[in-house]
Amino acid sequence: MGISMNTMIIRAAILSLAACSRLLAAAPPPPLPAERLSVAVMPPAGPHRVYVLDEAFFNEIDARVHLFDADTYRRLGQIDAGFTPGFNLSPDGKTSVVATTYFARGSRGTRTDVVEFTDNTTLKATHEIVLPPKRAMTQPTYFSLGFSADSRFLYVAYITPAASFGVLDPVKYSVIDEIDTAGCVLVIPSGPNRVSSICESGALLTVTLDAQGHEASRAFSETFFDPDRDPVFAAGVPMTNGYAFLSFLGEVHEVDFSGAKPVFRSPWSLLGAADKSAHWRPGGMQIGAIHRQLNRLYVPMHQGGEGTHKDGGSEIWVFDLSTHQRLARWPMAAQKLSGVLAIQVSQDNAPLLFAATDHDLGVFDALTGKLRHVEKQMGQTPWLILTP
Amino acid sequence: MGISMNTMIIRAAILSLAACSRLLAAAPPPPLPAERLSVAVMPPAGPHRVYVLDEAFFNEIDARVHLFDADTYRRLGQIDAGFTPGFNLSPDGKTSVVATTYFARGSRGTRTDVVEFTDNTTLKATHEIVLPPKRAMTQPTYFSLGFSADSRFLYVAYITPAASFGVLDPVKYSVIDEIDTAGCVLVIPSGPNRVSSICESGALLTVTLDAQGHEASRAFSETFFDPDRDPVFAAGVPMTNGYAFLSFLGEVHEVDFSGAKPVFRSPWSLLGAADKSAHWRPGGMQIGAIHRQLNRLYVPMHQGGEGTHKDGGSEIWVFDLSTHQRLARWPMAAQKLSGVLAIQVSQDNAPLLFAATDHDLGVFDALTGKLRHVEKQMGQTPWLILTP
Amino acid sequence: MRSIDRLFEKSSRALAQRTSRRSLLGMLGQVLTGAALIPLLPIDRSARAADAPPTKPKAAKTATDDPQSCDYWKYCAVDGFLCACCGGSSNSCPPGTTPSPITWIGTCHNPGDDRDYIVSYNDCCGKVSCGNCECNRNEREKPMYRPSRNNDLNWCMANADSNYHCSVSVILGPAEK
Amino acid sequence: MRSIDRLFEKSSRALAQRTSRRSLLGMLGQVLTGAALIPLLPIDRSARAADAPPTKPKAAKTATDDPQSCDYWKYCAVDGFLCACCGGSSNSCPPGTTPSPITWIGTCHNPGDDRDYIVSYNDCCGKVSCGNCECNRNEREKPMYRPSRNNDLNWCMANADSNYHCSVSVILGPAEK
Repeated sequence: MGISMNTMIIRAAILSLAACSRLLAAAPPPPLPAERLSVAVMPPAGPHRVYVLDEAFFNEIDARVHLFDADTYRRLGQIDAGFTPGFNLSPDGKTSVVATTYFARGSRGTRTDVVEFTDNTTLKATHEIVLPPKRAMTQPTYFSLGFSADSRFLYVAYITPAASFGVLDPVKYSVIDEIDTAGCVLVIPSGPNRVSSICESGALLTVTLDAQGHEASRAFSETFFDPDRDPVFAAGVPMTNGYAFLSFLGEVHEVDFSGAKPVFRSPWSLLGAADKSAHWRPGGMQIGAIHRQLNRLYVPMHQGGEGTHKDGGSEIWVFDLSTHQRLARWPMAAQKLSGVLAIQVSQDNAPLLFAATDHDLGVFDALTGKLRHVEKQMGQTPWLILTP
Repeated sequence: MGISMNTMIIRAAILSLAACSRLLAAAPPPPLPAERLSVAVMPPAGPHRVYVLDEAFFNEIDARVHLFDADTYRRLGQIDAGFTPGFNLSPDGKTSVVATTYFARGSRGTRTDVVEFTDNTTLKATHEIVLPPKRAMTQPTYFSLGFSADSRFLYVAYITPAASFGVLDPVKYSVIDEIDTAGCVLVIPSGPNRVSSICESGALLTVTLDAQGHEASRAFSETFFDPDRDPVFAAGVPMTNGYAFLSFLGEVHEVDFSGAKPVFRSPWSLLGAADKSAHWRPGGMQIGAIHRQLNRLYVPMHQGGEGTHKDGGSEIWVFDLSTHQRLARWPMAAQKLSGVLAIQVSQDNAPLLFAATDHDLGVFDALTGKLRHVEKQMGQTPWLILTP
Repeated sequence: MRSIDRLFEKSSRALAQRTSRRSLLGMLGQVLTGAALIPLLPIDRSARAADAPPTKPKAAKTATDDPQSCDYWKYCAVDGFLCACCGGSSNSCPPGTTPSPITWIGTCHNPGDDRDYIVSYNDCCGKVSCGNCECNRNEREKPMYRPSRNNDLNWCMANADSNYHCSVSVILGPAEK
Repeated sequence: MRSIDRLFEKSSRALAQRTSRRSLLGMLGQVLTGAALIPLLPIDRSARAADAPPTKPKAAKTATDDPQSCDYWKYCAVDGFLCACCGGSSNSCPPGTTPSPITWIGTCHNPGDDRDYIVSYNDCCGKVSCGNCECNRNEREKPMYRPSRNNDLNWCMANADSNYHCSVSVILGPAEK
């Protein structure tokens, strides 16, 4: 049938020849020219390109990352992500890394944990590193896997439920070592050779690596939050020199990771007295975003009680990180958007704010809160948004 | 952390001991007893159990079969089905077979085509047969794979696009042979050792196998329909001793496969003159169902022109196969159901009619057309319904 | 690690079960009465709902006795698909799936008898997402650094076939008042 | 088989391209004019829609010039996801995917110049379903036993990575009147 099919094509081509020559005589309008089948080329990366991870919870072996251009409102392409993936970008933004798991028979059979590297200029998978079957299978955050500041090492979180992490070589594409974290979880890279993990006690464990990527030393910090009274979301918000950890009750714990040991700034609250009595809280999956140059924090906020920490934000609140003053509240209902589950902001001088709801992606002017665009059905469950 | 977790559980258990003993003294109402975690047992198979294949087109590597009990309106369980699967039941109804494809990296990497056997009394996958990477990747019909009448052989359709089929041994779980079909497609099993395929010309090729499952002889039938003027749907409707093939324009071609050669009854039309001028047509994915004892044919019908043969039925029409009279037409709008894409009927004396729409499954009394139940979100794209 | 988990988990569950059997032997009749009474207390429950403290609007409002509803009291920290909608029940996995030997723990309030219960949430594993009756409740749920109280982790992680299908909630016993 | 397909397919496509280049050289200006005119003919198109034979209600009603719309005239037998909504265009695959070397063929009517065109539908392969802009049109589409006119087959079947991602529609040339 391959033949019959191709006969068709040839016949078509010959007909078109005939048709064209007749038309050359008969004059306008001439037929549309034949087209060439090609593969689209990625446009140059800009500050308004976002990577939206669709965890596809209802078809969980089929997670994917959608690349979206918030200037043209076009989808640029897709990176497949398998089952309960971790996702991150290289410091230079040129490479996407997906940590995921495949089963030889879809949901059954031999399990393969792997980190896959994709060239963001071609969206082709270029390399992979096969892991021991220990990868942390959980909601995606920045801390599922991440590069060292100099891109020399790549770290991936393991939970079996014993907690540890893998040190990978993203140049030789090999596994260097596994380092036990004494029950502390996730990987928070800092500097060229430090990895911190969050402990059940509310402290941080920081492991320092030697030049080969093996453990050189480790140190526990004091506890910087109370996991019983007011736990912080495990998903930290990247800021200059570190991460801000928001608590269920709206306390902001800024941690400076630029030194050998994490330094904890004195916590402050997102909430005034009136906000507290109205039961405002942060909530969602990706619960904050910071524009480093403007030094502004964006948080999806909702009204609710204990147990509502995954509820989407009915409003986005904007704070000045230096003064801790709230600069704005942007209600989502006014924009006909449901609760905001994930939030991100571009780092350029004309910053855009990205807010993912159940399925859609809202694009806002991050300075004014003006809604620019709503991309419908951005994903089945879009739970993590990254920008270069 | 495993420890801390288990400490929890033990503490809980001890507390419950204490609590219970206190309550023994303090009297009613006593606390609810502790529960035991178990695995549910499948109820005995009845005539109203249906197997609904969700092709999951939007997450196509994650197709699955939902087992649904149309008496209790409960889901009974799930059989995973991979990518563009074929699906069928053994003649005794005890075994489900899925023909599917897996890739080592989700959508990439080593391709494995396989037939998986599931015990319908446990819903556990029990065996598999790995195939050459030639499986027909297409919409599911009865003719993607099927057993010989005596269950001695299992046949699976190949398209690469060269057409052939595999002869499998469902007892030894091995591949016996591959048989070229000269461009004719799909597998229509008949008797203990015959397989027919549909040819581009409108004829059937019937291959007869020897006792070992290798080709003994082959014969082409005359053409029984005109693929240019009025093609038949490739999905035949099972009837006593054969299949009824409906054409795009509503002709019914009944083919008797009980003898060595297929016998073609004289075609008849679903449409009267008025129906024709009103452009009524059959359409959908699974375009008919026959109750063998009642000798009744159920067809989803819609109004439309050329190119609408996959449009769902706005009505279900019921025909007497012996008189060719239309017995009833059941409008779906009245039931607030969208176009019917797949249809099936149970074979018992209190028959139920099953009609799948975009996502939902309607359950009707097959004698009166009375709507019994609508199972919402039966699947993402439920395109094939089987009954034992 | 995994074998230890299984050992601990089995023994603790066995303990809980002995408890339940004893109470059952002691007062089967009363348990049945109690159970039979629960459906007869809608006013009682709605009243309690009205009185609910403002910091817990969900807990009371959503408490019901339907195992196929996310509002079922026992599901107060389930984040996933309800096995009761997938061929299982509130405490049994669907046919063909395998329960996770490891688990997370919650405390839920039963408005029927006004008691708090310790429940064990287990995932059922080895088939792709059930996709039916998604339920996302997080009462007393804690982030991943406190795994025994976390429902984001795939608790099928230690199963041979570690794909997540659905979640159950199993009563271990009443919580200390 | 596959290599033969590729050979035939390439040569025929090359032929079509020579054709088009020639006509382009001959009347580039007019082509541009013609193209520019198309958007200025809504009345013309709607009129044609009214005149459409009752057996083809869809063909005219749905014809538009938006490559991200299923109603785009070139998509008259697409059953799948539009690559133009997935990072590609009406005739280019999204970055990182691979076009299928084998194809199915359709004939679509372009209301812009009132011509029928032979188009080649190719699938783009090697990533999971795009899932965006699902389009299901079947004008002149035929069942699987006529594969060269069938859109149910996964035309990525012969690709190394044969997972279906999305579909494109490529003009081969005008059809015989």
